[in-house]
Amino acid sequence: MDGTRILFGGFAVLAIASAGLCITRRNPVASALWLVATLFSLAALFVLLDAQFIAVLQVLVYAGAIMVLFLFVIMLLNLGRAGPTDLKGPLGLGVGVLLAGLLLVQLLVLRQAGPAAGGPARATTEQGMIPTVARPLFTAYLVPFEITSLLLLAAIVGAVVLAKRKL
Amino acid sequence: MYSQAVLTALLGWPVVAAAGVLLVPERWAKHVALAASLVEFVISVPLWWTFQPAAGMQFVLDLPWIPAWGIRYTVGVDGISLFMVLLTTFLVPLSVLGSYAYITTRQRGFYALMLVLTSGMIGVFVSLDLFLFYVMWEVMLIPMYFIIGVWGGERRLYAAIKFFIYTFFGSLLMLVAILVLVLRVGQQTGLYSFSYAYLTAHLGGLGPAAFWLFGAFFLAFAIKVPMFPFHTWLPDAHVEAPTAGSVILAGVLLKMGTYGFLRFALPLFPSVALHPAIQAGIVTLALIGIVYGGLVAMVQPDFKKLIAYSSVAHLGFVMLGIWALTLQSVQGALLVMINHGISTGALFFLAGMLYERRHSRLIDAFGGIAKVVPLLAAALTIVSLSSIGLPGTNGFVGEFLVLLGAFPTYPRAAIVAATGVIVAAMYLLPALQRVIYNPLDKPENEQLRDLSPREIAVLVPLLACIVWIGVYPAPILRRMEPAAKNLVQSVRLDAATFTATR
Amino acid sequence: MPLPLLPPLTLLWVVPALPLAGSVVNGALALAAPRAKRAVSLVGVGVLVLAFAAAALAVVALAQLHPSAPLVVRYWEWLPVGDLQVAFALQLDQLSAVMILVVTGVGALIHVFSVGYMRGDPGYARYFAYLNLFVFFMLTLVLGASFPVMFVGWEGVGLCSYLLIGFWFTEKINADAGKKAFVVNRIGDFGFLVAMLLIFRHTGSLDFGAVFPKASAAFPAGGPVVTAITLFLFLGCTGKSAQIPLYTWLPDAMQGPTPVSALIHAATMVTAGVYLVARCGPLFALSPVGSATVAGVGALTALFAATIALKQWDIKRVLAYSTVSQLGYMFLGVGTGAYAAGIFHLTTHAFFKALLFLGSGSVIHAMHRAYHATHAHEDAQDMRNMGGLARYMPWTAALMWIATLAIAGIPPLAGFFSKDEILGAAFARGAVRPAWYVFWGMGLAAALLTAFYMTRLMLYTFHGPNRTGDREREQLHEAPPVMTGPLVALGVLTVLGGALNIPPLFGGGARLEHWLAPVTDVALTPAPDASPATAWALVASAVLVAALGMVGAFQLLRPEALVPARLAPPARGLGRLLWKKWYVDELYDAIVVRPVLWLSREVLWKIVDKRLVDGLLVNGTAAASRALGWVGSRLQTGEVGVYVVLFVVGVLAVVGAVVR
Amino acid sequence: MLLGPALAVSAALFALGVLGVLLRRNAIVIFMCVELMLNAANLAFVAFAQQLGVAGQIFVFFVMAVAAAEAAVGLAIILAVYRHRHTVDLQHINLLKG
Repeated sequence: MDGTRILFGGFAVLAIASAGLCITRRNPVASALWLVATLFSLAALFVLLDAQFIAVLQVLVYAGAIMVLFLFVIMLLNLGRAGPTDLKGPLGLGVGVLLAGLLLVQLLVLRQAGPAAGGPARATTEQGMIPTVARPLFTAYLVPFEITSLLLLAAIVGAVVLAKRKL
Repeated sequence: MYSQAVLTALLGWPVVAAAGVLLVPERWAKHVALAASLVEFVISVPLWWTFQPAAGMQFVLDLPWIPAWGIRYTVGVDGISLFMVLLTTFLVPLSVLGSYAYITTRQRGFYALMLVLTSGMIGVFVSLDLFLFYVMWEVMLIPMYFIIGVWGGERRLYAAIKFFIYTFFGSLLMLVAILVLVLRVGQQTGLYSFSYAYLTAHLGGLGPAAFWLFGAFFLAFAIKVPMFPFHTWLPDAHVEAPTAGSVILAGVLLKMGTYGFLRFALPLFPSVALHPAIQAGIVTLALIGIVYGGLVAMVQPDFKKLIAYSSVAHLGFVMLGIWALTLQSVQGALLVMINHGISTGALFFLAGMLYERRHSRLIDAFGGIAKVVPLLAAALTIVSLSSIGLPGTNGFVGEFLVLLGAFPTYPRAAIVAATGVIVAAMYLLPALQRVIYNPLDKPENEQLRDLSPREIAVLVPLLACIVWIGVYPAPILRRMEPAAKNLVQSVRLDAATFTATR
Repeated sequence: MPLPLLPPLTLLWVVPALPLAGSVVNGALALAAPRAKRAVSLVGVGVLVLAFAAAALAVVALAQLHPSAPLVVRYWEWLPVGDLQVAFALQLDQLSAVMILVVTGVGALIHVFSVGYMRGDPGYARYFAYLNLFVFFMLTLVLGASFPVMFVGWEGVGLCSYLLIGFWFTEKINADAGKKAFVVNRIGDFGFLVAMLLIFRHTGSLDFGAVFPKASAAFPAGGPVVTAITLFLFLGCTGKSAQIPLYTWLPDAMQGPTPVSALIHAATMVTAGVYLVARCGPLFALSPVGSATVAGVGALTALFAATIALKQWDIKRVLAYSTVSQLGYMFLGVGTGAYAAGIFHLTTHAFFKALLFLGSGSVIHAMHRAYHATHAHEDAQDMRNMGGLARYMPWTAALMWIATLAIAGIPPLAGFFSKDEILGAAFARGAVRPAWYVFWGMGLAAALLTAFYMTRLMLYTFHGPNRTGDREREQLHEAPPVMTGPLVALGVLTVLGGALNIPPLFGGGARLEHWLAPVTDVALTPAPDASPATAWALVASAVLVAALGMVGAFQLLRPEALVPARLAPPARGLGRLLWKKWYVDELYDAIVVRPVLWLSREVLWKIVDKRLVDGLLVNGTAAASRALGWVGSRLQTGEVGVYVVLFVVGVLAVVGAVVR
Repeated sequence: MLLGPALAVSAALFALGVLGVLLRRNAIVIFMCVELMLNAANLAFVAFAQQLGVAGQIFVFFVMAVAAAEAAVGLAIILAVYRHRHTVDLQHINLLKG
């Protein structure tokens, strides 16, 4: 059991580190790549939490599609160069860190108050497999599933309309 | 059948007529409106004979309106509201006739609004269901806003908005109070009903909340009366309103505040109303109103503002009469409400006529016109004397009864109020002198034309009432006596029982 | 039980109704056909003569019955409200009988005089309408059977005096004088009103027939309530009958036409106060403090007004202050409980004061015509422009001399008897209450001054060199018969007036006193009549004082030293103080009028109304809500960053709340 | 059971995401930080899904869909703004000033 814990710890540190770097890099492309790294480590964490299908999805959809889109837009607007730091100066930094720290403390406190962590672990292995996720998706949550498709359609049309030079 | 339908007819007919006026070509609007308002008056006149004084609430019509919430369409008239209805139907035709020359633009709109205003006003006086009362209270507000706002003087928008928001603010609090009242009574008795009779029958259980509810009702009505601190909207509204607007505003709208106190505030919260602190407070405000209104009226350069402040003084008498709660004082209060409607209405008509001739409301713009326009000067003198309360005119009878009735309950207050008699002479006589006497030194005043037949037709009914009520008020007093006696006894009785239980 | 009413008494309403009808007709004529002078004078005077006849008939009928209780005739319910049942009812008893005779009699004579005096005036019809209306209200006042009906008359006469004083309203002074009269009267009426409230509160009724019998039961003698009532009633009297402190309006009232001054400000309206005190005898009897105040103020006013009259140059102002002074005597009389003496003086005063005023009217009329003829702009009423008029106006001069002798108190004329009775009563009362000795002293001093200033008036006006001016002199001649006729009639009345109530001292039957007995028998029983010796001494002192005053005037004054008004040097020292009426008007102006005006304009209107209530509360709340809106808009800086910060702060707050 | 540490990581990532949004002025980077916060939330979902049933994972699935839609539209907006204002620095884009 402690094997997974060690692995989990490693990937967790990796995720946090790359997230930290992602927000501090001046060059947007670097930030994007570090974000991708964070996504991959998260995917690993998903696997450790028996959510294999979600992990795969994460890699495919998030890292693959969305990040590519980001990079594509960055390239399109040729923002590749490391522009002047767009941090907001000492005051902004101070306020930001203060607020983020406060939020972190609150969430950690919230974690203690969460439901009893103990709970019996469900049958672990096949829990994240595709059928166990797919069955409720197409039965109980069929309606949201269809709505999501509509949402994506709207987003596509929206993006095209907004981005097109002249209609 | 007449007794069932008359009140609803009085309510419905003006609205129908208003629609009719809108369809008529502009030139005919005023004549149709006059005819419609005369029909309204003709409908209301039989009320005078068929009204049995001792029979309490009459001409009652009670239909379910929104049963789910216990709201019914109940209308009825008793000794108190009968004269308010008659005053309304009496003043509206006169004000329509009076604004023939005054209103030149968008006449259809003006006369339609006047008719809608009529039904709103009559609605307030006849409704015996708190919800219906509130609706009518708001219905009456909107046409008045437009009348001041569209056809008014220079600062009409400011005056109209101020009038609307001031009254609306008060009435919203009243709505809240009505709802809380209905809910509280509903909780205790199981039946949620807005009916006035039901609510007055199941009082007592309100406990300390009664103070706040009374406070809300008080604020809404005090703004309307207007009582001292809440009166500043009145001079602006009067100065900017067209003649007809001022006449209706002073003649009828101000009476809704005092009528509200008599019909709703006192009977619904007797123990609070007669609480020594509340009594002292209201009587003091009334006294301030009388003396303050008079003194400030004395120094007004604008004739209409002077009349507006004099209204504050007159209605201070009414409030003193109501809160003294003796038979003479309540009847006196009711009589002052009627007399104020007539004499101040006449004053505003005359102010309007002066304005039509010289396009100025300033008292100093005139002087010595008695030589040029003797008829107008004579009418202005008689109406001013009635407003001062000269014995033999209607003004005196009302105020005399109020003082006579208020003396046993508040001796000192009655004496201070009696000084109002002096202050009245001090503000109206100098103004009268500056307008009609004094040297005729301004060339424009030389060729003023005297009263036209139409203007005489407007003034004669009012002058007749001034003399008639002054000399022989017995028929009016007889008709309102049972209702007043019932009100006084029931409020004093309830107050005694509930103060005991609290 | 009121006695069965004989026909003439049920027609009591005819007496006031006639002048009312006359007023309405004349009013209509004024608006419709102001030029119809003949019809107007016919109606105006005719109505008054008929009213006098009706009054006489009623009095004769009353005399036959000689009831102890007044005869009350109720016409219609006026204020039927709960236990307050006031009916419009008239009552006739001995007191009101005397009054209606005086009002209609003297009134008729003055109406005849007015026909001549006002002949040239464009507002002729309007004048007679107002004059008739005045007589109607005066009769209502006198015949009223309850306090409110009397109050109708009370304020009605105030209204008519306002209209008549300001008759020539195109001059601002006249209109101001009218307004001042009405406002001051209104202050008095306030007192009357409050007294009515007190009476109703304690006796539950306002009818004389109900209040007076109940008075002794309802009010403990000398108690605070009855004293308050009497003092408030007296406040009303000071307003109407021009006593200190509310007398200032009467001298200014001289701006009105002279017949008006004669009728209203000498014979009838100003005596309403005396009538009120006489009518409310039972109340005043119960309150020694009240009566003492009435007598005291009366005596003080008598003396005070007499001093001012010494130095007045306007002939009508002298007579005005003389009226105020004589009214002081009447109040001294009724104050001491000698109601009969007070009413007797009222009657005789009506005769000779009306004569004096009408005489001065014909003098002024002549002076006006003279100045008018030569287009001179001189004050026709200033004695300094007159002098030696006896040569041109013998009748007026002779008749005015008769009136002057009467008012000075020279026997056998009317003034002597009435004034002497009042002084006698005051002196007798002195034995019981020493204060009355002081009042008697003041009365005597006032008598001396009266004789002096009246003789001064006669000397300056009718004797010595004529100062009117050469060309005007030819125009000066006697008034037309229509004016001198009433003068003669009043002269006769002044001479014979005394006969009404010759006291037993002179073997007279004191008929007026017996006539008024039923009304006044409840009054204060004055101390037993002094012994004949003191009575003669009193009479002698009164006559001596009168003679002294007249001789003194002859000796001290030199009419020949006078110069016309234009050239007259300004008065100085005490003379100026008296001429300036002890600066009382200026005092009132400074203490009352200006501060009230300042208070209401600057403080109440500008500060309280405009700034505090309107500015702070109303517009203030409006401004506050607008300010709130502005603060909100400042927050929307447009920078996304700021919004995010706010967003996160919000999240923190929510999570914080959840966590805690 | 890895629920405890997973939530800790999720909290850390979320805090970093917020910090990123607060500090950066470049619109796209802010966008990325928002994505980071979404992933932190997904992590929490998955952590709980282990114990409370697979609904959590389904929810993550929907979150991703929405995130994708949101990214697309967001970037389109940024593109449109860029074309107009030639900058993505949020400091200068304050047309909606109050």
